[in-house]
Amino acid sequence: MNTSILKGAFLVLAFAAFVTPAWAEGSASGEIAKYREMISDGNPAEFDEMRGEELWKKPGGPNHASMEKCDLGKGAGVVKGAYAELPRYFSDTQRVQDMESRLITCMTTLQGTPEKDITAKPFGGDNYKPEIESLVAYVVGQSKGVKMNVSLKHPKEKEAFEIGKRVFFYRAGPYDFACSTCHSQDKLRIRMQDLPNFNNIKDAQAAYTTWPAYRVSQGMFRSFQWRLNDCFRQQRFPEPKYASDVTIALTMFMAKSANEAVYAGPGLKR
Amino acid sequence: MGNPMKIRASVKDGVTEVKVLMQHEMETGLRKDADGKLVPAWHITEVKAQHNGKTVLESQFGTAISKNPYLVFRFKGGIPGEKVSVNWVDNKGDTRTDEAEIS
Amino acid sequence: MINLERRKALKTGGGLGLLGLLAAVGLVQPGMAWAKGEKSAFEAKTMDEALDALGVVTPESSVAVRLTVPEIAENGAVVPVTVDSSLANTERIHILVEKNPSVLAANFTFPEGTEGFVTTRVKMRETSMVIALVKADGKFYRVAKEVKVTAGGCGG
Amino acid sequence: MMQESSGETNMIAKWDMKAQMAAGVVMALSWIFLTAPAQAADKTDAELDAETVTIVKRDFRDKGIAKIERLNQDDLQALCTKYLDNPPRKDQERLQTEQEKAIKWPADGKYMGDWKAGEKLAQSGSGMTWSDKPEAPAGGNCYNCHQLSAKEIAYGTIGPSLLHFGKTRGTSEEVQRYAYGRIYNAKAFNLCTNMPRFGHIGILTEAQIKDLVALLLDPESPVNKD
Repeated sequence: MNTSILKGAFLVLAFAAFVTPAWAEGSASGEIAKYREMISDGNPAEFDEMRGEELWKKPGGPNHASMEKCDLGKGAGVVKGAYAELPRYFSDTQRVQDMESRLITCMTTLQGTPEKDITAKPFGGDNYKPEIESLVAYVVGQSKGVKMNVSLKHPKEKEAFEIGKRVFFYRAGPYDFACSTCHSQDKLRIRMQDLPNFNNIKDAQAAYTTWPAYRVSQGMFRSFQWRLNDCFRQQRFPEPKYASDVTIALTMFMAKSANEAVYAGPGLKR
Repeated sequence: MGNPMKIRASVKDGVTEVKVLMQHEMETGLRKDADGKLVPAWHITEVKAQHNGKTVLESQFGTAISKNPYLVFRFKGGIPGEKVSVNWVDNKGDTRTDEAEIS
Repeated sequence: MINLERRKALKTGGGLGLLGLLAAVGLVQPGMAWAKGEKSAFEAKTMDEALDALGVVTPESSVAVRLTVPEIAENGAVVPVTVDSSLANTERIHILVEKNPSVLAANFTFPEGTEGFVTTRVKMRETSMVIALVKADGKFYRVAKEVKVTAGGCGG
Repeated sequence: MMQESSGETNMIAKWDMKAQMAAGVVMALSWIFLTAPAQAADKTDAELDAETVTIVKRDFRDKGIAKIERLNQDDLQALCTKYLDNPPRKDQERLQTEQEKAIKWPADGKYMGDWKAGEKLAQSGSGMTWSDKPEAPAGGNCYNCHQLSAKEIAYGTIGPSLLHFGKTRGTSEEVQRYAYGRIYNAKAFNLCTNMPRFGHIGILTEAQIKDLVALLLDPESPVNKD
């Protein structure tokens, strides 16, 4: 907040001679809010949840094993509420894992699926729906209505948070962008789209608890890994590796900020 | 056979409201794929709904209905436990019927 | 009934096309002609063509028909549309998007006992008028509203 | 394109500074400082900084035109990151002067192109992402962050509104040169601004920047209409 306020003031001062802050006028944003309200019913992500539940329970992979013994942090087979506590430290892998990374652990250890088969093409496309995306939909759906409760008790969890925070402010690439370029001031928009300010707890909570989501513009369910991936694309960065530590750290930084808010995903986004 | 629908039907003050979410690509025939080739039109053409064997809605869709079509309609009557069924047909002749209990 | 509607339209000078004419003079079975008429309505590229194909003649406006659409759609792929008619004997609702490549989006027919109400979602290629045509007691009514389709940024 | 950073990335200073500023803003204490532990585990901030750089460089990969070299910060990026966009004045002035000296002014001394081409460019949000083709020219991305014309309602607010830019300031050569320079390299005017360095980095060509100057200043441009 602090710095961004100063920075905002600096920008406004620099241009004060001939401009007024555009967000002072809010009617268009109000109309967008109405639009979102109108499409909030009937979320096609439900189909992804259904498919994910089937995949979870069905024997799969070279081992013909189901995912039902997968430990998402609350014990083997416990799915309910698990997403609201992720990312977290797992002693068996000795690392902090987000949901996608943990699903990979289960798909490789329980089902025997090689990791590269999962991570080679982890996002949906034309007539292509990777299993991991549907599993994500199912697992997050099982935390709907559960309060976010991400812990930083383990030193590795704290470390992930601290690194995630640093990644968030890391300016690089041909456009000199960081995550913070768009997401550290209140009430900003890109074009017509509101940008959540991750330095503002209310914004951070609202954003984090409505992802993953069905994106109507793409007609597809999108995971949080996809959300980060596409942010980095538009940040003009190279591509973050799927479920890599940098993405987990950043997720930890954002997930922690959503604590106490009730998880409401999968969401429905424009 | 197409993918399952989600149907929710609830009765209030003697009127049953039915919300249907269908799974369908609804290709317009005007979109190009990544290789620049036109993706052929593929969309639902007809939707019918029945309650107690009586037709309560008939509808024809063009290509402008959004992917994974959503539909809400209301009819008089309906008692909790009774069934509402919805059927769609697409331009490739594929079809799907699902039903839901009125709550 | 349908036949009659078309005959009436023909008399008042509304363009019907060959099918409509054939139906009107009884050379084509009404049911069959209607089915083909539907198809040509969905193929209509302009409002006039669509109205012709649907057999609509100078629809009136009515306060009893409410069309709910967003003023601004954040994305043209999904634009929610609700048409709510409190006209007695509402038989049909048509939803049209003037600037779409094919203007007719959907037809809804309501048997006795079904309310003249429908919600659905349509695709819009660009900013355009969205039109609801309601047929009640054999007469057509029209309500239209503009929906602005905006260019997107990254989006949450 | 990017230079390897020569400055070390010690973020202690950065967070200390942020904390000081927070103390000065009575009602605006950031939640970060209320909830975050001062240190992670046994690691010092310097160690965490170093680890962050290691992880960032390890966990990204080339895709399309977006190569991992893009993650190497140049001096400006490193400084702005380190001080959360509020660097010490001395460093700021030094780097700002460097950026200003590097501005390549048009050889023909003309700053204004075609506002119609400029408007098209302003509307386009493409360019330099891994999904953009190398041969495709970049867009100006202007509407992503700025209001420009009264007609376009889908504009961003990350940057200030530029509506009536020319109407307010006129079209003197001084104003033209200022607008050209600001688009060419906004960092020559405000070191840690969010605005990309369109000319300096080679995102836009000289001709494209001239078109954007015309969009801002030409009396016929939608920017200067109501």
